[in-house]
Amino acid sequence: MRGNLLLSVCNLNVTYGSINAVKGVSFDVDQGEIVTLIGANGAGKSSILRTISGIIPYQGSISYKGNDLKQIAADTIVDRGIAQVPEGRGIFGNLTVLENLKLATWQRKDKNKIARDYERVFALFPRLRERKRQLGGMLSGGEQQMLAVGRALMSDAELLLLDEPSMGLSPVLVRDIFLILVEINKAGKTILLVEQNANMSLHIASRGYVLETGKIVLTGSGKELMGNPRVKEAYLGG
Amino acid sequence: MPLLEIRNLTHRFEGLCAVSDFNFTLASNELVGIIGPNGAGKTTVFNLITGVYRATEGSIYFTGNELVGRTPHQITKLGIARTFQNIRLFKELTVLDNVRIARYGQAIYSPMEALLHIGRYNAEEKRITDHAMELLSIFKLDDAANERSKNLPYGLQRKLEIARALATDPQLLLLDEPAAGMNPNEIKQLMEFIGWIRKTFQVTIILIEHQMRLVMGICERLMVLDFGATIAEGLPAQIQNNVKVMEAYLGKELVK
Amino acid sequence: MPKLKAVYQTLLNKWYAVIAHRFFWPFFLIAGLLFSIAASSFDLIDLYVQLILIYVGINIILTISLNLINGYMGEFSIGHAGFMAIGAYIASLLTVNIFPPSAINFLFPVAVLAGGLGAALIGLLVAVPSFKTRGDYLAIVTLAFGMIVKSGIENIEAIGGPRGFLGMEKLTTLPWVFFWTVLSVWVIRNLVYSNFGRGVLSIREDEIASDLMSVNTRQVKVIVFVVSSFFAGIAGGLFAHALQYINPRMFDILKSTDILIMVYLGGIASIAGSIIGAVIYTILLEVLRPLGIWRMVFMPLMLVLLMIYRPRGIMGLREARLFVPLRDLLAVKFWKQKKKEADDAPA
Amino acid sequence: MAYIFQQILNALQLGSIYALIALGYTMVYGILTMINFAHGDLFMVGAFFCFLIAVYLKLSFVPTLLLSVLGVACLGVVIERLAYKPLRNAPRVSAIITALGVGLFLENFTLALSPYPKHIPALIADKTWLIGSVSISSLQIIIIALSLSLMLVLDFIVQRTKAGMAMRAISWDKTVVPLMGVPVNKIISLTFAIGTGLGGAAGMMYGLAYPVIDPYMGIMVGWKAFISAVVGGIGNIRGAMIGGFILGSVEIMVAAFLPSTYRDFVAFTLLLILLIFRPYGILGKPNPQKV
Repeated sequence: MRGNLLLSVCNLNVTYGSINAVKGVSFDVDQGEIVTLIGANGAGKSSILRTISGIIPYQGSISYKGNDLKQIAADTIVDRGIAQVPEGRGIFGNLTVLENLKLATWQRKDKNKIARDYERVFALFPRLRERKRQLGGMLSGGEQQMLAVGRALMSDAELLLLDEPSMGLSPVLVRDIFLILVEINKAGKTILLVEQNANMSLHIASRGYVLETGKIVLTGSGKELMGNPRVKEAYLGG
Repeated sequence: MPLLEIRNLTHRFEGLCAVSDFNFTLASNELVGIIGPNGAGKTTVFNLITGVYRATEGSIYFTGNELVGRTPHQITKLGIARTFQNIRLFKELTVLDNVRIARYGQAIYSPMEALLHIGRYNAEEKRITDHAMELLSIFKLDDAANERSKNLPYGLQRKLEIARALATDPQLLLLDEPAAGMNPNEIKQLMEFIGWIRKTFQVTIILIEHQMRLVMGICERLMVLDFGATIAEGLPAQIQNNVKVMEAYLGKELVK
Repeated sequence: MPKLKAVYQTLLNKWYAVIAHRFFWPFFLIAGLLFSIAASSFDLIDLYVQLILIYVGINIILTISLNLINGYMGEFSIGHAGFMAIGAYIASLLTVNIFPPSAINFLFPVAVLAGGLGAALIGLLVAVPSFKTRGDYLAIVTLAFGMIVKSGIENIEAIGGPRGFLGMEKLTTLPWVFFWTVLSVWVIRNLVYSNFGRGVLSIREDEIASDLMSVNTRQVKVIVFVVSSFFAGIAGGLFAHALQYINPRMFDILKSTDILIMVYLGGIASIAGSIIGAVIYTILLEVLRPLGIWRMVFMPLMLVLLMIYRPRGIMGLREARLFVPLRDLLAVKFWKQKKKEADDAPA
Repeated sequence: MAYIFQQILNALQLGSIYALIALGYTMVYGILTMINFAHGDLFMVGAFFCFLIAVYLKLSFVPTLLLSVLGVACLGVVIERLAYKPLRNAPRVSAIITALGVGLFLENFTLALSPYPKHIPALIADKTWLIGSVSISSLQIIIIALSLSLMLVLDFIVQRTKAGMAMRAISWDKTVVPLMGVPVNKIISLTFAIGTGLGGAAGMMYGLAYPVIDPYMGIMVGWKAFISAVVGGIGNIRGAMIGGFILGSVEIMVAAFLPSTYRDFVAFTLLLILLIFRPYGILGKPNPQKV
């Protein structure tokens, strides 16, 4: 039983110079799902997220809630309801934690709801409240990842794109972040998660796609993929 | 005499202790891993050994020579080479030139001979180029010799970086997270590759990694760093069952 | 159509073969030298054209020497005219006040050389700050250096101060310019294709990695600054004896800007690019002279357009095969041959 | 003693003009890490706008100032859109060379239109007060006060406003900024408008203080202001102010006690020495190289 279609990517192609990074990828995300794209380094995962956020050019079509995103500028895509947590977190090290969060509310006008969202983010990540006057650059890797997720929540998007949230974090922190992602999902956000850490992401995902050298080679529910021998061999360490 | 001996090594950045009281002895032909969570000071140790940073306290002896106070190129010439966590090739230069640059310390001719292309220039250049091509062909990179290194695929760039390090004729090779960005399958291949390098080039290797799978598989001995201090050392099997290490990796609450 | 393509391919291959043998280099040089001697002694070409050719040569020397710092080493020096000024004043002082007038023709190369050496010595001083700073800060050091040289000269009355210095004979002739230009191109090309030259390139790409790969970065920087300022000084000496009058304003920031433009127009890290840049810029300035002041309005516009459509200049980071030593050009081919011979040899 | 006070006042006047131009350099550099070498020439254009407005429209001081600043700001934005924006992802030097080209273009275009130096009419009734034996003119007060207040406003904009926050974010990593919903191009245009507008204001101040203006006046002043920005620590607003005042004081003091031809020589030598000992400027911090 599938829910409402939220995001639909159709026959996506991305090229950098002569390199074809994404070759005819199609997938979709339904409202309320956690969908994961897994694959090795250079498989084209990050490129896909960047096209959705409108920061790199592509061929093919991406539609969100039935509207084509092609002609829409990157900074207004956020307003439509898609927020991205970029690879490497993308924290502004020269802004305070509070400013980092505030920046994400750039397009928003609803003052009361913004105030409530700050509280929600701080409730989710008490560490951020403690450090809200500190510069982003002074945070540890785990705190930065929390801030990056918190920031995406501040833009009040319905769909969160996460680019390798586990990168460079110790196992305990990875587990914390993934638990929080589940919590956020339960609170109503749809999540598209790109990961190398297939173990964790397939665990929480309702569906997954496996990317290899720019193509989708496998798809299925999180459980199915975890049981798939090919996935086991390549991503879960045999 | 040990190949490398580090005594009471301490390094502070603006008051922050990145490495504190680090002691380490390495014999020839060992393969030792340094592991630890992010920000534990592993790369700093490499930077101190290779002279990128100057240690605040302590000393490093390599084949009897004190390294603290020497510049990176002097240390490289003594026989230590390294790779980088995030690949640092000379991107716009050809694969061949990347390797030939690493022979800088081995070439013997004067600036004047270089300016006029006279004297020892020709013979030395031939020697350098032949050596570089030889090395590239061992790594099966010789067909790409004229390619700009930025155009190589990721895996080959990692390989080239190791070839470039070996071109300096090291006795000691420092590998900084060679498995970064690799999937389990590729890591398996990398493990074989490292073993092969060790045999073929007769080098001693120190390896930084936080992929347990890799270090447990090939290292003979492990050091575990956390917050700049050594919290454990020993055989891989011992480390695996060490409570302190579990804590550092998995968090205190989880272990208890 | 395919036939035409095949013909083109054979012609191209022939041309590569010709370049590979390089037997015509000496002919080319001798012919050039003979032509320049003949042109200047028998007035084969117009004096005005001769003067332009002289400027072309001087600008090639300036461009190629600045390219060593800005293109090959990837620094940004904006004080090149300062070195030129030092060479110009030293050489002029020697020919006007020191050397006996009777022997001036023979001693002229010595004067130019002395100017170059003087500039090289100062270049050594500028190399020192480059050990510590990079990028924009080093740019400022060179900028300040250029301004210090200019205002320094303005304050030395003995060499004319702001009024300038004159009395030089017209000793810069076409053959001399040809000689010095060829020498500078040859020497800098040699440097680039040597161990030290590869060190220079690696500093541009990644200085820390370069040091860790055993490159003595300080040594390399000193060589680069000394060689570069040496040739700027040579160009200064030639310039002074072509114009027969110099003043400090000739070597101000606008002159340095001119040289910068030639470097980036032709393309960074390229011998061929430097030559192309200097030739195009110098000749275009002359051709557009009838436009008067509007010439200086159009030239910068063209530069901006070039940068937008070709940010690395005409030949940026590429080299004409002509200037690449055979060993580098054919390294892979030589290697394969050698390997094959080794394989074929009876065990 | 009075002489020294008089010179200090002169130093403040010159220093505040350098500081205003240096602020423009630092703004653009701090946010885009691009050296806008055309900035000195925009300063010159500011002086010429002031001349045009004062002579042909016969406006008084305040409207002249506003119009000149607005005019230069618009020009700055247009230049950014046409010449610099296409090069945002190109090698940094290409942008620098483009800026040099734009500067040359502005100089020579102005020269082509106006071959002779121009004289700016006095827009302010020239009152002079005597305090002891130190004389202060109304113009001096206006220049110093205006510069200081513009600097404070700028500091406020960058540190306290939402747009300033976006500017700082762009300076850290401009690839992530659009993901926050921030329109990067608009913010960059705003940065250019403010930076070049300050240059325009400085041009007008300079033109009032030293009334003969010519198309090449921006070159030397521009480079000097750039050096001030670097001495203060480029990218740092307070540093630019400090650097401007240091350079102004050094120049005035040298001119006061040595033959005036030594001014540039001593000033640059001192700056060079300072840079050798503090390579990243007074308030600048070296970028720690990550290995």
